[in-house]
Parts: sequence; structure tokens; C-alpha cells
Amino acid sequence: MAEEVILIFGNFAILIPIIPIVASFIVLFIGKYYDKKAHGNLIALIATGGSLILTLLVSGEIIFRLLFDHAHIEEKIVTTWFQVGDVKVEIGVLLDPLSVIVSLMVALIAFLVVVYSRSYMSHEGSPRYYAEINMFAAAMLTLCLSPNFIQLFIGWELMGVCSYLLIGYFYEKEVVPEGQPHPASAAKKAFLTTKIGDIFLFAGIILLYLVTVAASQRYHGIYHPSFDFIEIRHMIEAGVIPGIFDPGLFAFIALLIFGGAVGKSAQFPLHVWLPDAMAGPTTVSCLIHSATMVKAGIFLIARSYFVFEFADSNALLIVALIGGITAIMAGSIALVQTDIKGILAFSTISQLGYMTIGLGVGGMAVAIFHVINHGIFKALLFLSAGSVIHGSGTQDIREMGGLKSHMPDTWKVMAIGSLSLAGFGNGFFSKDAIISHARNHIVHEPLIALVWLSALITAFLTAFYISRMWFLVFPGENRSGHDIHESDGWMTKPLWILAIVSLVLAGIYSVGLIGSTFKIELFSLFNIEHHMVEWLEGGIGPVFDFETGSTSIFVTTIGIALAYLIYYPRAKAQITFPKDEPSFKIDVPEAPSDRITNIQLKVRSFVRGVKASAPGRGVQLILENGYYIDTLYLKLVHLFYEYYCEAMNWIEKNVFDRAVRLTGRIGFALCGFSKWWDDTVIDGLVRLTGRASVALCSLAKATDERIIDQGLIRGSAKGVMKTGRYMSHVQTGVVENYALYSLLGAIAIIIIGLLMAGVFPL
Amino acid sequence: MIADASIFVGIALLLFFIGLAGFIKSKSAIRMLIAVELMLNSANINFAIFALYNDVGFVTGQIAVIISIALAAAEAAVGLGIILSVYRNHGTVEATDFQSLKG
Amino acid sequence: MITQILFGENGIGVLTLIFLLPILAALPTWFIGRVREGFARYFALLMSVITFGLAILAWMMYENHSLLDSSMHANRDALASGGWTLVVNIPWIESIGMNFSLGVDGLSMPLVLLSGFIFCIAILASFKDIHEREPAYYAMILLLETGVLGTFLATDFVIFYVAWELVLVPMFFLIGIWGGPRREYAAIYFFIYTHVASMVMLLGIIGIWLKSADYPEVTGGGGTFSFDLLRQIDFGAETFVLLIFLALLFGFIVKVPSVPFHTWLPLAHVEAPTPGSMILAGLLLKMGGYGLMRMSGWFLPHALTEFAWLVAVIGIVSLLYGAWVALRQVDMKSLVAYSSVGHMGIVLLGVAAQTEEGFAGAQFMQIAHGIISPLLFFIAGTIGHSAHTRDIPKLRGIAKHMPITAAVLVFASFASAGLPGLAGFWSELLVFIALFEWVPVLAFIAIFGIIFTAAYYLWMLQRTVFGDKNPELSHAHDVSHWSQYSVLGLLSLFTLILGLFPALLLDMMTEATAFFESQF
Amino acid sequence: MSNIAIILLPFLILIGTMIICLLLEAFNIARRFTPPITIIGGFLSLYSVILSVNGDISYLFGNPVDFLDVQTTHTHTHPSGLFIIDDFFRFFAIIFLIVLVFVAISSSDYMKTDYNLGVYYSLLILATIGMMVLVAANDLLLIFVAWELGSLPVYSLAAYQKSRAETSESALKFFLIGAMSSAFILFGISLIYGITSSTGSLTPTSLETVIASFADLSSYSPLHVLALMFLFVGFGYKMAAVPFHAWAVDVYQGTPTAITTFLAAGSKAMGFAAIMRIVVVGLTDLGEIWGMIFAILAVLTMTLGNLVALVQTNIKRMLAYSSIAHAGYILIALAAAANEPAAAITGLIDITVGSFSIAAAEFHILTHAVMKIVAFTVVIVVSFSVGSEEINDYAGLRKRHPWIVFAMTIALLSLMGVPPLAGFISKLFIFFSALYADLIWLAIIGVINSAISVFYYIRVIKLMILDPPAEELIESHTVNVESMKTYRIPMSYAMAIGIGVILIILIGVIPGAIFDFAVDAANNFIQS
Repeated sequence: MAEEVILIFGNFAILIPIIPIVASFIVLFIGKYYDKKAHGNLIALIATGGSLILTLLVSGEIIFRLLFDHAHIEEKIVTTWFQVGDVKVEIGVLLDPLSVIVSLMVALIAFLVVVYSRSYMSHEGSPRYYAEINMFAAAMLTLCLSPNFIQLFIGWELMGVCSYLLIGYFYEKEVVPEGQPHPASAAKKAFLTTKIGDIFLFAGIILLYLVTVAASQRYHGIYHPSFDFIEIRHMIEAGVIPGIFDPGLFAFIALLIFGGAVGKSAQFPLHVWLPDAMAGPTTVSCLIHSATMVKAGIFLIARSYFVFEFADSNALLIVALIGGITAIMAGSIALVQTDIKGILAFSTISQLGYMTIGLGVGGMAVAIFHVINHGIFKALLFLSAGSVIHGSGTQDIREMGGLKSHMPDTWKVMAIGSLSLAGFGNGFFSKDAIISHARNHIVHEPLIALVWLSALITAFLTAFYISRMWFLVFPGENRSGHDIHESDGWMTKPLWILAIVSLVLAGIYSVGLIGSTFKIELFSLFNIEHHMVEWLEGGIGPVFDFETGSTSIFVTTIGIALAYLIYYPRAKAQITFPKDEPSFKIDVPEAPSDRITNIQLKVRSFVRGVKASAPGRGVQLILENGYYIDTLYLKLVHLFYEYYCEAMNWIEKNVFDRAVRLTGRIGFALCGFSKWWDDTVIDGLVRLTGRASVALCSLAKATDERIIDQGLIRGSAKGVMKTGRYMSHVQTGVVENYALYSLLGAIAIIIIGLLMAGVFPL
Repeated sequence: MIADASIFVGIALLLFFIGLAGFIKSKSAIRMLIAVELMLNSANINFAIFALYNDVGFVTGQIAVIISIALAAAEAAVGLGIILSVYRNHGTVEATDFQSLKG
Repeated sequence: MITQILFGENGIGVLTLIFLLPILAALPTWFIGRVREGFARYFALLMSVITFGLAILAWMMYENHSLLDSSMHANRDALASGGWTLVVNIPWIESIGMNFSLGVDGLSMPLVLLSGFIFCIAILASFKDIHEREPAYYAMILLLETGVLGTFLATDFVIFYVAWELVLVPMFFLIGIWGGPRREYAAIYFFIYTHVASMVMLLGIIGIWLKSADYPEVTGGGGTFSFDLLRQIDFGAETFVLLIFLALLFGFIVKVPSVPFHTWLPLAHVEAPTPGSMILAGLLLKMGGYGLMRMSGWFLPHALTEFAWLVAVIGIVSLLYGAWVALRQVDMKSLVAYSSVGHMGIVLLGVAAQTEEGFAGAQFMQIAHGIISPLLFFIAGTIGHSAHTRDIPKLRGIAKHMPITAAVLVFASFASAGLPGLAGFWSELLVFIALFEWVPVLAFIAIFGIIFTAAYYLWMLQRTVFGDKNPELSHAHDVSHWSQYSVLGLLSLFTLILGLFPALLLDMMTEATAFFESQF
Repeated sequence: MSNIAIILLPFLILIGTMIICLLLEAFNIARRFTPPITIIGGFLSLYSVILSVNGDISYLFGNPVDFLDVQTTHTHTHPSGLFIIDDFFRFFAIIFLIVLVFVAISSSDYMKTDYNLGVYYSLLILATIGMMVLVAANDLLLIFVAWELGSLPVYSLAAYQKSRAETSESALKFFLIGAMSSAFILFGISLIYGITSSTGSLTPTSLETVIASFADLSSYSPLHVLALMFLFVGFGYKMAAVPFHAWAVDVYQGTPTAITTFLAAGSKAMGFAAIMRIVVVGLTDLGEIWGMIFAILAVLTMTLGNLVALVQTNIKRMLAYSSIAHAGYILIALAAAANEPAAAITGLIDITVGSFSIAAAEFHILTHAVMKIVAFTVVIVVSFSVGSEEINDYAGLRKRHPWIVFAMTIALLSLMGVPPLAGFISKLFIFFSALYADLIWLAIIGVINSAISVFYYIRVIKLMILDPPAEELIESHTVNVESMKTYRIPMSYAMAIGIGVILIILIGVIPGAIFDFAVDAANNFIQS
């Protein structure tokens, strides 16, 4: 435990999530009446703004203390929520470098998105929208600041719901463009897919808690299990667990927790929901599905990194491999996207893959570093894309082109964002740090080499697809003829803020890099990567790896150059896409040959040749269908729903219900049978007995002749016929028969009585 | 002393079962009534015999016989009344024919 | 003075009042309704609110609330050892030692509060729904209330059984007279199925009575029905006790209901009038859960240990199967009914785990489901009433036609699917903690139920709430009456409150949970 | 003299009432007052019985010399008297008188058009007197006389509506079977007389002598057993225990419903009272023998009654089978009374297994009587209103007669054993008696049977309340549409039904006092 740290603003940190959630309800109920024109935007604005200011104060205070006091800050302000048996759940905030850094980014982007929405959602907005956005911000901030797994999980699930509601925001859409899902369907898919991950996380949390049941006994001497991050970490660090549980179990728990991250952070194989999630408003895609919520998975792993560190090393290897697969897969799919948001969506998945790689190769701090940077530039890119869509009225990049002249602000900020993503702005530093970490890690895990390779290839792909997008959107002539206009200040100002933040960050990193390279004390204060590692992992920051840096700059440059050669229109020429070709999606644009340079011509014809070839077509098809993963899942769900559930339903309708009714029917049949039995069989027996007794009487020679006569005659002559008649009668209604019943009963009773009295020995 | 009376008891029993058999085998209601009388009278034999052989006061059994005869007569009266009304309604007294109440 | 007589140490007892008020009010309700059409509802509402108020008073006494005079505070000494407080014990049939005995503890107190609340809500929900033969209807509801409350309050097996059976008759009529098109079939089915199950339960009760005679040191000789004496007996796990357990278990899981004894439920739910469904889902199912928890924790813990696997398997099958079948349902009410089957499976799982957490989770699920499922049924009923159909494929774009209803439907669906922060989540957390501690494999199977649960709700929402405007629903109108607003508002509010402040419920049952675990 | 008069007051009142009825009839004056007079007389008699409930045992007509002497004692030492007036008598007398009052009430409208009312009511009273004497009898011969007195008027009553074909048919069946059962009883008595008279007793047919001579198991001969079995068969007819039940169904259906009530509620109780007097209490040492027989008969009777009731279409037949089933339940208690009668029940003071079981049986006889009165009275009302006794014609009855339907529902639920109605409590006591006597299997079969019975009762409730009146019903010839529209329920029926329903609920909710009385009666009875 560190020395006592006295925080001023930190005591109010609990308000950070509370402000937006309260505002969320206020907007919902009075948004219709107050600030009517903007659907209650003002309230949301004030709330997120207040939250941002508070976050700035809190994080500023903490970062200041970290930088200058070198204090180890881990401040938990909690109160008991409830307790039942051993289970004690607390609620409150945990202030440490990780939580404040991520919160700061979340609060910033949330605020900017709300500002941006004022204009962007002026027609389609509603109080519901702002309520949900605020609710989301509150949930994400709750998650970031949560001191234990339960609170984290609550924030986590609440985000899922907000995401669900916001993806389905345009639920009343009647028709959707072909190939795109209906918002309601997309929302459902997103929620359910992430839910699959969530249950693994849920299981992981509970198993970890159960581990602490025994561990706490050793640690505290009493049973004091906990969901608390710090508490569990202390237990693990104190070494009380090794004797009880082996790292294999921990690897299992770690992978369960990672399962949650796979869902939320859209890692392979649960990434399928994220592209569909773009059905929501662009602001939502920006805030939730690229900048913040999808980072929650990365944040979660960083938060519980002590589990991964303690666990068997295979756990982290799997994390890294999943990250590698995701990165390269999504990057390659992004190549063929024509929807501007689709490109950015796959790009997000791919970048999340990077972060996962970072986590998997032991670079938790650099992963978070990339979270921050990616948050900034991806928010910038998405908001710019929103501006583009808003201005051009379409999402299809084939219908764009030439926007540069119409949108003076947007093209600039988008260029900054694209460069950053490609690896030239602030994105360079964190991405490079991840790649270099991966490279260093190959020594420990040979398989990481593959991951490293995939990271490098992805760097190339990233540069290529983002350049392709930019080249197709901004330069040249417009291809659709829409009326294009620049967005208003409510939209461009947040863009510029983000762009400037991005540039400033790039500047700071560069200064820090220079500082640490040339050992300049003052400058190295700006080496954020270094600090991140120090704060988050408690170690010494890595030295910048020039080899990796130059390699990645090299592949990035190649990517941009290639894109330039293929897609750059060169002049304000009208270029078209051959729409009749079956796979025109990734086809290169046609343009008058004299307008382009020789080398461009050659490259383009080469690319065309490749694509026209059979393997080329196959690859295209695979990429366009996202490796058929989505199709496979759909098929499976379809099979499950149509066949399995239907089978269950059939069982329900036919087996259980029928069984009950059959029981009833058997019961009734039994009654009928017993009636029949009563009426015919017993009756028959009774008659038989009667006849026997009559015969007995005749043998005794003391009978009335007539009775014998009649009895014998009837008994012999009509016996058979009569029996049949009696059998056919249901109930005779004949009084002698009733007497016969009695006779049988009487005889039986007498026999039983005699036997039981012991008069006759048995 | 029962041993002495046992032959008579046997006869009474036999008579009772003859009556029962008659009751069961008869078709006519009147005949059935007669069979019941037979059964009642078999009990009367018992009473009389036991009074003779066993009873110190000789009284109870014989009183019983008288009571039983009186009751049998009352019963027969009621029974014949009913049979009469049945005959009025159905035109027959064959008990086997009355099967409207069944099921 | 009056408070002394009513609530004091040797007074009538607040629980007696709670128990008797509804049934005594039933006949006046009927008469008032006959005298002046339309007054029955207000009178019934008043009576149920007073009952609820008394339940709250009982709760305050139970909690030794500082607002109350200390003379009204309950004696909580017995709670820690599984006893009851606020006990009422009036000789009923002296010759065989049967007593009219009531009491509350941590297990029954929340359920009593829930019953009081849900009956107020159900009567409110009837305002716009029931227009036919109102006097009789409200009298039936009040009769039902006594039965339900009696089941939870009874501390004697005979009273318990009497109250348990008392529930059947009014419910039979509620379904049979005010129900849907197949109401007669449903009513008969419901009655016969549950009555036969009760008979088996009665065998179990008789069995436990017989068995208790083997412990004269506790009972003072002879058998006993008294909960208080029975819990002091340490029944072993011999064959006879196991048979008793199975007989009682059958009675309870038919009521719960669990697969494969659940077939009456969807039928009854679909055909019952909406308030009837609300009571059915909110309270009648809880009677089964309550019985199971009471039996396994208080009387036959060792038998539960023997049969925990069975209970757990039934629970898990109910959870998964209920969800699978719910996915294919067409009628909204039927879907919610199957969801009830699934959720009550979680109660079984919680009990089977035999730990504090499991017990607390099961009880939490009882209460949470007791609030959420009436809300869902009310919405389904309102939609059915307004749109003239409850068939999911025929509904589309409800959000446009009935925005408030749709919003609450979304809320309720998420609450039911166990969204953290709302009532349903805590029970899942606690039950799964218990399950993972007990048999992790089972827990891993069961946990998939959460996904399927979410799946059928979202699939339902997608097809009903969302989508474009539906011309066929142009006649549909949103809730407009104050009673409807209050039903939606109150139920949603309590869902939220229970989610945000789970301690409200869990603190009430601290002693009960501790006692439950100590039994194993 | 005065003492005797007071003790015999219930009888005297009834006899007086009967004479008044006959006189009114004979002189043809104020005949329409016959029903009220009967009701008042029955009620006064009932009141006098209730007033005299004090736990005393009085022996009457014991010593020929001091014929009118009354001996009141708890611990008698010598045989004394033809009559025993104890709480057992009073309990059954109350049942019979309740039945009488109810039947008189429900007949008053039924018989309105009949011209010899006086005869009808005096027969009713006479049968009641017979049944009461039977319960009070302390001598086999008196028992037989009382039996005949309780039966013969009922035969006449059953045949009372001479013009109805099915009535006379059922009366004939009833009579023939009844006469046969009398023969069985008489034969049994004659055999017992043979046994007891050989011991040299001066009062060979007195119950004390009989019991004493049967007490010694070692001197058993087949004759002992034979005698008992004859008696058993004879009484079995009245109880309608399987296999002696077959007549009951037809007769219940065919007889006028008021008399059916009398049969189901009164005559059946008489059978049980007789068998309790002679067999159950008197011959406890033979418990093993007839305990088993009772148990077997109970199972047969319950099961057959319930199962066959399921497939009935006529409500009276259904109720008849239900009545048979209930006889089975009562037989459970009798079987229990046999098993270990003297064993004490721990926790209960002054109650042995035997007395508890007998009390349970008495209690169930009482509740069964009340339930059947309500049910059959409803059947009368409906048969007048709807003109049908078919169950299917009860469809949608609630629209016509909501109150009647309510009463029928309560009665059927009570028969079903739904708490907190009377039928539940009395059944519970019965099952308990089986448990106390270690006859768990019997209790289980009883519970299962109880579950089966739900099906046919609930069917009627469903038809009455949930179903709409069937279309074909309106057009069917079985239904008198005119009468259905105009029929107003006579006050007398409404009163009978209302009181019955209140009794069902009251007994269910506060059974304590009545059950205590039943236990007292049983204790009292075992002592005597």
C-alpha cells in the first residue's frame, strides 16, 4: 500500500457518472418541452460538459500527482451496496491511472459527440436519443471508474442496452438498402452477439470470486471473498493463491473474462455484430461503436491484467492470436467495403485487434495507449464521415468524389484522421509500440512471430484502405450529382477540436520521443508511452524501437502509394465504376486514360487483370462476404430456430400436452372399464356364483322343485344367450342382479371373516 | 347345547339360501316377495329352536318369532302395495322387465 | 389502546388482520357492487390498499422500525434459529391440536409485501379491462388475496394447505368466467392439474405429520403440523423422508411450474384475464417456490441434499426448455408464460445449491419475477386489448402506435432478461455464484439460458415494438387511463428500486438466509 | 315419569306432530298447514335433543318391575334397559332431525299439489322416529323393529308418486332389496340369539349380553362369524357399500328427489349408526376381522363410486355414486376404529384411536348429510326450472339461477374436499383416523380417490358457470322453456339451500365445537 494520498477533486469523482444519468432522465421527461428545437440537446450538453470538466479536474489532479509526486495512486472511495452471506458488493469509484485516463477520453468524446449531434441530429433527433447517449456515457464512465467486477459488469451490460437502443434508433425504417440489415435486426444481433461474450465474463467473474473465497481465508485469516480489483490483486500478489489453485484454472478464468472482451470488443469470432451496428446514427457509431464502448473489452482485460499475468502463459498467447487474426481479417475485409461507415467499422475491428495483440504480448500499457489514440482519431474519422454523409447525402463512396472543394473543413480534418490511422499522426506511436512489443515477445513465444507478421501486414492494409477511402471521397469530381454542402459550426468545431487534439498529441509524443532519445530531461516528461507503462504496469518504459518504426513507416508508405496509384483521380475528371460487372465493388475506377500517368495506368490494368482472374474473383468474393463467417452464423441460428426450437415447440404441443390429456383419457377409459367391469364381469361372476349356489341347493335335495326346474332350465338352455345379453347390457337395472352382487359380497365377506377369525385353518 | 340344535340351524340356513336363490332366480316380483318371506321364516325357525333348546326363560325367541311374523306381514303389505302400483303403471310385475333405470 | 388490541402482544395481531381483511371484504364488495354499479372496484381497491398498508405496517414492526412505538416492535429472537415473529396462535380445532397460527420470517415477509402490492396493482389493472360482472369479479380477487396471503403467512401445515387450496377456486372462476376464448378448457385444466398436485402434496403433508410423531421430544408426543415444531426436528434422509420430500416437491413444482409439469401454465395465462395472469404469474407461481424453499430449508434439508440433483436438473431443464419454446411462441402472453417457466427454473437452481447465496438469489428471483412478469402481462394485455390481437407476427411498429406501452415493454423485457441494475440481475448473480460453487458444470449449462432469454425477448421486441407503422393497427391507442399509468409506473418503479437497492430486500432476510445455510 | 318424559321428549314431540298431521288429514282441515307443522315439530324435537346434550347416559325400560325407572350412570355394571340415551344417540338424532326438517322444507313445495299431505309427512316422521329408535336401541330385537320402522315408511315414500312409472319401478327395487336385507339382519340376529341364549343369560338379545358373549375370542365358532357377517350384509345395503350398492343408484335416480335426499342423508346414516352400535363398538375384540373387511370394502366402495361417477350423465346418478364414494370414506374411519381402538393418541387428552375414528365417521356422516341435502335440493329446483336431470342440461345455469348455482358450487366443492369447506375438514379427520390407526395405505388410497373425484364435480361446476346454455337445450323437448322463463324459486327451497350452504361453510371454518361433540359422543358410546 502506498502512502496516504489526499485528493481534492477525487472525492467528487462519483458524480462523474451520476451527472449524465440524472440528465438522461431529465431529458427523457422534459426534453419535449425544454430546448424543444434541438430535442433537449442543451441538457445533455450541460451534463456531458459538466461530467467532462469534473473528469478533467479529477484526472488532471491525479496525472499531476503522478507526474510530479511520483505517487502511487490507487484511491478507492466506496460504500457497501448490499451484503448477503459472504457476498458483499460495494459501489463507488476507483481512481487510478488506468481509470482516469480512459474516463478522460470517454468524457471528451461523449461531450464532443453531443455537441456535434446538435446539428447532425437536428431533424432526426429526439429526447430519447439524448437520454440514451447520456445513459451510455454514464454507463461507460461507471465501468471505467468501477472498483469491482460487479459494478463493471453493470456498466458493461447497461452499455449493451444503450448500444441496442441506439443501433435500433431508426427502428421505423420501412426499407433499408440492399445488403444492409434493418436497424432493429442489427440491434438485436449486436446485443445477442455481445451477450454470448457477456455470459463468459459473468462466469469468469463468479469463478474468480469463488477463488477468492479460499484465497481470502489464507490472506485475511477469515472468509472475506471479494469482487474488488485491488483486493483480488493483492491476494494474487501476496502469493496466497498458488497453493490452492493452479495457473491452469486461472488461465481458464482469464479466457472466460477474455470471452467478454471478445464480444464487446468485436474480436474474431464474435466480431460480426459491429459492421451491422452501423445501422444506427453516425454519431452513435462514432461514440459507441468505435471510440468508447468497444474499448471496454480492452479496458476490462487491462483492469484484470493481474489474472492474465498470473495465469498460464497460454492464456495470453490465445489473446494475442485472436488479436492477430482479428486485425488482419478485418483489415482485409475493409479493402472491399464501399460504404464509408463500413470501412470505418472494419477498420475499428482491425484496430481493436491491434489492441488485443498489445494485451496478448504483455503490453497492457501500450494497448491502453492505443485505446486513447485510436479513440481520438477514430472519433475524428467517424464524425468527419458523418459530416460527409450529412453533406453529400449518401454513404456509398462510389457516389462521392470531389468533396474537397465543397467541404473545406471536413476534408482537412479527415486527412488528419486518415493519416493518423494509417500511421503517421498520433496513431503511429501507439501502433508502433504494439508492433515492437510483439517483436520483443517472439523470444518468449515463437508463435507470436505470426502475430507480429499479421500486425505488419495489417499496417499495410490499413494505410491502403484508408487512403483508398480518402482518395475516392475527396479529390476529383463528384460522381452522383448531389447537392453538396459543408456542415455547420456545431459539427465542424468538434471535428477541429479532435483534429487539434490529435495533432497536439502527435506533437507531444514526438517531443517526448526526442526527449528520451536524446536524454533531454524536460522533453522526456512528454514521453507519454513511457509514463503509461510506468503508471499502469509499474515498470520502466521501453526504448523506442527504430527498426520497427522504420519498418512500419515503410509499409504504410507503400500502402498509401499503392492506393494513390490505383484510386487517385489525378484531376477533376469524371470517373465511373463499371456497374454491370458482378464484382464491381472493389473494382478500380475508370477514367480517361490521358488524364492519368503511365505508371498509374499500368498498375490499374495489372490490378484489373488480377481481379479478373479466377483466384482473384474468389478472393474478392470471400472478402466481400467477410469470409462467410456471418453467413455461417446466420445458417446456424436459422437451423437452431427453425429446427431445434420448432422441435421443442412440437414436443411442447404434442408430447407434454398430449401426455397430460392422455393421462386424463386413460383415467376416463379406466372409469369406463371399471363401469364395464362392474356391470358385466362382476355381474357375470355374480350370476355364475348364483347359479353355482342354486346347483348346490339342488344337490342337497332340499329344494323346491320348481325353483330347481326353472333354475336348471334357464341355467342350461339360455345360459349362453343370456350371458351375451348381460355382457351387452351396460347396467342391467335388474333387481335380482343386484341381489346377486350382494350374494357374492356376502359369501366373500363370510369367507374372509371365517378365515380371519381362524375358524378354518388357512 | 348348540350341537343339539345344529341340525335345525342347518335346516334354517338351507332354507335361507333357498329363499335367496329363489329371490335371485325369480322373475316375478311377487315370487321374490315370497322368497323373502322364506328367508324371514328361516330366521324364525332359528329363534324358535334356540328358544326351545337354549333359552332359560323360553321367552325371548318366541317373542322374536311373533314380532318377526308381524313385521313380515307389514312388509308384505307395503310390498304388495308397491307391486300393485307397479302393475298399474307397467302392466306387469316381472322384475326383470324393469330396466329403465340403469347405466 | 386500539393499537394494543389490534397489534399488541396479546392482541388480534396484524397478521390476522392481513389474512382476514380481504375475505371479509369480499362479500361487502359484492353487495356494494350490486347496489351501485361501478363502486365495487373502488371498494376493492380501498380494501387491497388497506391490506397492503397493513402488510407494510407488519414489515415496519418486523424491522423494529423507529417510526413505531417500541411496544409494537416484533420480537426477533426466534428468527436466527429459523423461527417466526409477530406470531398469532389461536386454537382452531382443539381436540386434535390444530391451531390457527400465523407468523412471518425473512422468507415470508417479502412475499407478503409482494402479495399486498400485486393485488393493489391487479385491481388497478382491472379498471379498464373488466367490465362484465364487476361485483363478483372483485369479490373473487379479494377471496384470492386471502388465499395467497394465507399461504405465505401460515405457520401450520393445515392452514397452509387450506390457503393453498383456497386459491384454486377463485382462480378457476377468474379464468373460467372472465377469460379468453378457450377459458373453460383452461380453467378446468388448471383446476384439475393443480388440485391433483395438491392432493399429492397433501400426502406429503400427512407423511411429514406421521414422521414427526417419531420425535416426541420435540412434539410432545404425536404428530404435529406446526412449522415451529417441525423445524426443530432433524429429519434424516431415510426412505420415508425422501418419499415425503418427493410428494411435497411434486405439489410445489406443479405450482412453480417446472418442466414437465408446466403445461397448465401457458394455457391458463393465455386464457386468463390480464389481471388474472398478473396474479397468476406474480403470486401463484411464488407459492410453489415458497413451499419449496420452506420445505427444503426448514423441514427436510437432508432430503434436499439427497435430491438436489433432481431439483437442479428440473430447474435447468425448465430454464433452457422454457426459453427454447418461448422463442417459437406466437402469442405474447404465451411467450411471457414460458419465460416464467424459465425464470422459475432459476429459483429451483438457487434452492438446489443449498447455500446462502443460492437461497437469497432464489428469493430475489421470486420477488423480482413477481414484479416484472405482472408488468409484462399487463403490457401484453393492454396491447391485446388495444390492437385486438396479441399475435406477435401481426403486431409491428407498436412503438409508433403506443409509444408509452412500447417503452415500458422494452424496459420490462430487459429487466426480465436480467439487465444489471434492474431487479432480475441480482438473483441471477447470486444463484450463479451458488451454482458455480456447487456444480460448475451445471452452472455452465445453465448460464446459456441467459442468452436464450435475451434472445426471445429481443426477437419479440424486434417483431412487435419496432418496424414501420402498421396500417392494421391504426385503431390502436396508447394507455390513457390513470389506472393504467399507475400500473405501468408503479411496477416499473419497483423494478428499478429493487435493482438499485437490493439491500432493501436482502436485509429483510438476513436471518433466514443464514438459517438456510446452517441447515445443511 | 317426568324424567322419562323429558328424556323421551324428542320422540314424544315427533309422535305428537305425526298425530296432528294425521288428524288434519283425517278431518280434512287446514291441510296446508301440514308442512309447517312438521317443520316446527321436527325443529322442536331437534331443539330438545340439542338442549339435552350433556354427556349423560340414560338407560330406559330396563327392569320389567320398575319399567319406568331411569338409570343415569357413567359406569354401569349390569345390563339395564332397552334404550340407551347417550350422546351418540343425540348426535345421530340431530342428523336425522336435520334431515327431516330439510326434507320437510323441500317437500313443501314439491308436494303442494298432492292431496294426502298428511300421510306423506306422517310417513316421513315415522321413518325418522324409527331411525332415532334404532340409534337408541340397546336390544337386538328392538334394533330389528326400529330398522323396519325406519325402512317401511321410506318404501312407501319412495313409491309415493304412484303415477310415475320410473318411481314405481325404483320403489319396487328399493323394496325388494330392502326386504332382503331385513331378512339378512333377522337371520343374523337369530344366530346371535342362539349363541347368547346358550350362555344362560336372562336377556339374551340385550347388547351387553351380545358383546359379552363375543368378547372371548377363544370360544369362537363359525356361528359367531356367520352371525356377524349376516348382520353386516344386511346393514351394508343401507350404507350402500360395494357390493351392496347397486340398488342405490337406480333408486336415487327414480325416487322423487326429496325422498332421495332422505335416503342419501338419513337412511344411509341409519345403516352406519346400526353397524357402529352393534359391530364397531360392541365387538371390539373382533376388530382384526372386520377391520380388514371394512378396509377392503372402503377401498372397493370409494374406488368404484368415484370411477363410475365419472361417466354418469344424470346428475342424480352422479350424486348417488358420489354418495357411494363417501360411504367408502366413512368406512375408512370404521376400519380405523377397528384396528387399535384402545390405543391412546399422544397429544390428545381423553381420545383414543377408536373414539377419534368413530367421531370422524360421525362427523363425516353429518357433513355428508348436509352437503347432499343442498345438492339434492338444488337438483329439485333445477328439475322444476329446467325440467331435466341430465348434467348437460345444467349448462349455463348461472344465467338463470345465480344463487342456486352458487349453492351447488359450494356443495360440490365441499364434496370434492376443497378447504375451508365442511367436506374438507371431515375428510381430513377421516384420513387422520386412518393414520392414527396405522392404516397409512388406506389414507393414501383415500387421498387418491379424493383427487379422482375432482373430475366429475368440477365438470358440473364448469357446465353451470362457464358454459353458455347450449343451443339445442333451448329446443330440446327435455327442457320446458316456458317454465324456465317463468319459474321462480319457492321460498322454502331457497331457505333450505341457504341454511345448508351456511352450515357447510360454518362447519368448515369452525369445526371444533361439532367435532368435540362428535368425540364426546364417541367416548360416551364406547363407555356404554
